Amino acid sequence: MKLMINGKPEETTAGTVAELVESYGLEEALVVAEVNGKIVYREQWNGIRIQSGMKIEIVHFVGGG
Amino acid sequence: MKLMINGKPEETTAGTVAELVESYGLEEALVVAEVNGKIVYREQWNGIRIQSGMKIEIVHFVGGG
Amino acid sequence: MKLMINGKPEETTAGTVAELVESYGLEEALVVAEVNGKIVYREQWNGIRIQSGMKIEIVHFVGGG
Amino acid sequence: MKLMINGKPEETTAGTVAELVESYGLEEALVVAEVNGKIVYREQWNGIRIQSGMKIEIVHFVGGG
Amino acid sequence: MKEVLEIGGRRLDSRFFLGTGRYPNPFVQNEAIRESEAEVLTFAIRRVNLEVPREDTILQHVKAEDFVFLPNTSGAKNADEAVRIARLAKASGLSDWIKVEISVNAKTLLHDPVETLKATERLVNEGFVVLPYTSDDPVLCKRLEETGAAAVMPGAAPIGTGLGLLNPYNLSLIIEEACIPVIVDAGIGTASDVVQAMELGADGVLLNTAVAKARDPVKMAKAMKYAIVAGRSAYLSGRISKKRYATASSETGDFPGEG
Amino acid sequence: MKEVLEIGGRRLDSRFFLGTGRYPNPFVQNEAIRESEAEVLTFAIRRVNLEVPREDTILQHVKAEDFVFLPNTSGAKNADEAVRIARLAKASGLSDWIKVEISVNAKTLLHDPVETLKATERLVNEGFVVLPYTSDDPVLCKRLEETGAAAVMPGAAPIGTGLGLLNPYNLSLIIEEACIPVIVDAGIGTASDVVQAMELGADGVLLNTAVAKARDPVKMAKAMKYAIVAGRSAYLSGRISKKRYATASSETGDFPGEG
Amino acid sequence: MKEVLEIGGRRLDSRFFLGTGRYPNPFVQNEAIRESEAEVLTFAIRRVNLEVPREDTILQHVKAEDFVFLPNTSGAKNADEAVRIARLAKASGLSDWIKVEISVNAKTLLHDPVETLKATERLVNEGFVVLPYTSDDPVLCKRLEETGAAAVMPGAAPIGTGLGLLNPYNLSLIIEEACIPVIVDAGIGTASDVVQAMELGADGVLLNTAVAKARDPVKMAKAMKYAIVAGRSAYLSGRISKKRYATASSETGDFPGEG
Amino acid sequence: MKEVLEIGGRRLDSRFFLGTGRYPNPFVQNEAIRESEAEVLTFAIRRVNLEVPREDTILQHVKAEDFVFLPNTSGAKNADEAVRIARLAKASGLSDWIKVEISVNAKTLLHDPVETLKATERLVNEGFVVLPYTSDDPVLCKRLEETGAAAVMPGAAPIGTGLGLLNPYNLSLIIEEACIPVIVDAGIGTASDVVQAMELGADGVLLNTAVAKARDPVKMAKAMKYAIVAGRSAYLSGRISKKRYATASSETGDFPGEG
Repeated sequence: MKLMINGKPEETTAGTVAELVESYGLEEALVVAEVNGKIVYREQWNGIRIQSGMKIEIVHFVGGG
Repeated sequence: MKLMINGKPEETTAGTVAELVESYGLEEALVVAEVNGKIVYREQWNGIRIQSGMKIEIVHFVGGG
Repeated sequence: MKLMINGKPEETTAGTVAELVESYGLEEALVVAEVNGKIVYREQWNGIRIQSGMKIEIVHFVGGG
Repeated sequence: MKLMINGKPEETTAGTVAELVESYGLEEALVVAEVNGKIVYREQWNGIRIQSGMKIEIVHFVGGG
Repeated sequence: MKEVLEIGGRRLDSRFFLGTGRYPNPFVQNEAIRESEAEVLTFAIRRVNLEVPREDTILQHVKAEDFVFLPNTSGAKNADEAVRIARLAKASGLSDWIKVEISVNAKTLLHDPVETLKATERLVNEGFVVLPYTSDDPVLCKRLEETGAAAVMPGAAPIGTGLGLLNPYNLSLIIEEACIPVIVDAGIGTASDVVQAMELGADGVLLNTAVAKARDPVKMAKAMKYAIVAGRSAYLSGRISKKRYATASSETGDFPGEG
Repeated sequence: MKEVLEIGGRRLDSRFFLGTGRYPNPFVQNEAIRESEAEVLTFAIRRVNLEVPREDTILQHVKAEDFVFLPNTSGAKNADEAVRIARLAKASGLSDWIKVEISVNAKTLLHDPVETLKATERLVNEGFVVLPYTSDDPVLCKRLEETGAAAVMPGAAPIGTGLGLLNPYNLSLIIEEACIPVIVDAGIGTASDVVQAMELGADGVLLNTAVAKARDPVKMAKAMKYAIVAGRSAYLSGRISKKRYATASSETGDFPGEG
Repeated sequence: MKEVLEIGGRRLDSRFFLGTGRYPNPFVQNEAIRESEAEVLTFAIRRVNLEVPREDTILQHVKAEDFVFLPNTSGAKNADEAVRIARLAKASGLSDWIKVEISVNAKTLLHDPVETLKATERLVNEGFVVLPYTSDDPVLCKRLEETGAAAVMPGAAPIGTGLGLLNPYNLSLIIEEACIPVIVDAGIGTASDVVQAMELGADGVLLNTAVAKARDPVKMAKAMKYAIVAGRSAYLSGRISKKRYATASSETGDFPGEG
Repeated sequence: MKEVLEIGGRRLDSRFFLGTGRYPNPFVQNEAIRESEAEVLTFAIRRVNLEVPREDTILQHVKAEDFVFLPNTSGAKNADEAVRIARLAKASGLSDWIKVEISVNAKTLLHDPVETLKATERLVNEGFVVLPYTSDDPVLCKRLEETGAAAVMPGAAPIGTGLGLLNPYNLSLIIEEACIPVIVDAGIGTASDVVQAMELGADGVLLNTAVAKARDPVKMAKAMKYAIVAGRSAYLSGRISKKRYATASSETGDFPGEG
């Protein structure tokens, strides 16, 4: 399926947000996910199915002042 | 007739704005008049009749920075 | 005998510098003595006889910046 | 004759300070001369004979702050 | 950098904008104005005192044709009040220039950025030549420019304090980024403040108290006039850069007796 | 405070003392001198270059009768050398004024206080009008005055640095205590420095590099001339005092619509 | 003046807020954080780099339970973007504090006053503890307070410049008028800047580059920690007032040999 | 730059030199000394008051073995008087250190450069460890070093004024050129002044009034102690350079939602 992830076109076979995050090895990282402009919390990740054309953001804390 | 002129209750016998301004001896001064929140230009002064309860402002330039 | 002590005329019956210092109760204080413009050290005090007209200074440390 | 002029060894055939100054074309310039550490005024220039080994300085005003 | 200052289509030969408040008397005021050679004079708008309506008024003493009148909106606490004052000022027929001045703090008379922006926008749309008095916030000054201000007038320091340029850095940023004239307004104390503002590249300086309340207002007006010229000339002359170590100004050539 | 500046019995109408070193060329120098309206010009004394003895000299371009010449002792490392230079300068017949300048540090060209004091004393005794260039040490300036200096010339900053007034406080103490004229000398960078010095009450300013090495020396000479007048006028006018809080410059009377 | 600093209901024992950007490496960063004894750490929110998703992340090195995390909205150009970042930050579960930072000028990174005000208002309504980074405009800071900000964070100078307190006067006005804590944020260069801010009465200082890019970040963190304490203690101790003239510190009593 | 400060062969672990004059009472003085952790304490020498010869004396409260005593020559008007005081001080057996302090102006208490130089030379020859209090004249400081001073102590500002560093530039020149320790002495007002001096590279700071006359001398002693450490650490850490334009402290990577 074709998605936009972090602003770039990507293909994935993941069926849910949880699987998508896992496919990057980020399941234990402190990341936050947004789907189509709406934040989805970790406990929701299993329940949200990936659909073609979704816009997904995966963000985290970085150094900043 | 009772008016509010420059924020104070006043009585006048003037029939028009022109007469009112004249009653203060200001007909040649560089003053600007406002009636009920609307500016009235010098050329309109003759045509505007004073009515009871009108709110009139007569202002001018003063020293300022 | 008449002396100048610390700039003021004084009379004393002390026979030596040691006795003079003692007469002020300063024998154990950290004071320094000068006789006629010359410093006299504590160990010399017993040996220096007071003479009329001597100029004696007795100074100490005070608060300063 | 060998002289030191302005700190450098020079030879000259001039017989007087006046002639020496003239030999540089400086007779009308606003220069000041010193011979062996002593200032010699313009009116003395004719009377002072150049001698071997003399130390002569010829100075003038330059730009300065 | 243009050699000629132009605001609202009007060319100004003097870069000195002078206020008309707080002089000891009209005579001194007129002498100070004359000595200043200012072309732009500021005024406030107030109600006529109807108890003594024909008393001495400021415009009796100032020939309108010699100056550009720049009325201010002082007293306004928000954009609505400022717009109202501006309209009254314009209705006088004397000027369509307006200095937007919306002060909301009694102690500091500092402007409100949001209301100043609103008032500027509305008055520009009504056709005024708008010169907002503003803080020295460079972003806000840019916003005011984008909104259509004819010039921006950042304060050197709060009105009447005489503290001089509190933040020359910010003023220089404003000047660097502006495509409209920058007039440093308020807080000036003395001539060196004016020179400093002009050396930063300001297009002009507006002041009032520093002249009006000086011990000798007329002489101070003269000082300020020359300060404007001195500062502008220095700005245009390209000052020497600052160096940590000395360089002789006298020729270093041949020093007598060294050889 | 006297309105007229007098040094060594000579009344000076301009308070601007200008140096003659480091200009791009004689033409620019003369234009700058003319534009400056300075009356006192400084010079250095150097050996004639005997390889090209008749080359262009500075005095070809300056009419002696229009100015007071103030030769300096630059290059001298101690009082003996300074006295020698002073005598050479005087022997020119051009001037009996001398600027004592004894710099002992190559990096900073700062003066030696002890040698400066000695040289001043000796030259005063020889009848010179002595203007020592000195540090901004108030006690030293007083000593120089007691020694017979005609004026003292404390530095604003090291020569040629353009750093401006490094210690306005000390300069103001010197001015406050002096019974002779105080000319701020050296370290000036731009017009605002000059105004600041004059506002402190200095009797004059001597500068060179700030004009000679500006991008446009002639215009900078003009800037400095006006800066002198602006600063002096401001000093005489009694500036407003600085306040922490604002005071309205516009009349606070009756604001329309409040009633 | 309260002895204890409290923001958003949390008592803070350290008044030093430290940023986490630009350190040479994680080891130095952690040592600097440890040495600083800061309790509040700032962060930015960025996309995970999906090419190297498991690379070293900052939170691996920082124990969440030891600190208050203060994520910022850097990168946002307007209120909408800032709100979005804030929500993402909060969704991490790490913190409901947010530093509103809306920079609109690439050269100066100065904030936009209008958008900052909007974002603050919206985020307060959503229950965030909002600490807006703002200009030193006293009126704007008051507006932010009225809007519900938990603290205001006026800049000393633009981010990363190290210019120190450009306008101590404005900062002191903000502190004087504020009923919420004032944290001086950005532009700090060295320890004396921190002390100066604290002596003005600031409740704390937030800095990043001054430590992270110092030659020795760990030692500079120590310098800053002591600077915070020195400045706070000096503020609480009531410094001597400045006087124009001297007063002897040594007893003036009886000097030997005078009699 | 040596990490350890050594004067007259004595290693000092604290760079804070504290004066003992003007405290409200001996108890507060002792607490302030204790809190300061200073190792060098200054004193003056005065005649015993023979009317009350056994009154409370300062040395009752200070353990000599814990400190280096630095008596001063305050009150001396010339080198002769200073030498006399120095000998009296040394005869106490408490110290062979001496602070040469020759103040000749009642209003400013500024030193006399010529007499200070003379007294230093004579006392060095008599074997004293001489620390002259001096002006910030770099050439004079170098002369004092050449004369054998163990350290130079240029003033920040006149004694007791609290004006802080009037001329940081001159102090930095002195530090740059000195081969002996430079202790900034006098005129300090608050902690930020101390930090500024240490950041310039001063080896230590001597102050008295700023602590003794603060509202809370003990807390101010603490502030100063931390200021010394903060300033020294910052100096050693290599501060960031100042830049005109901003640099983001937050990572500039990939901002959410931009793609």
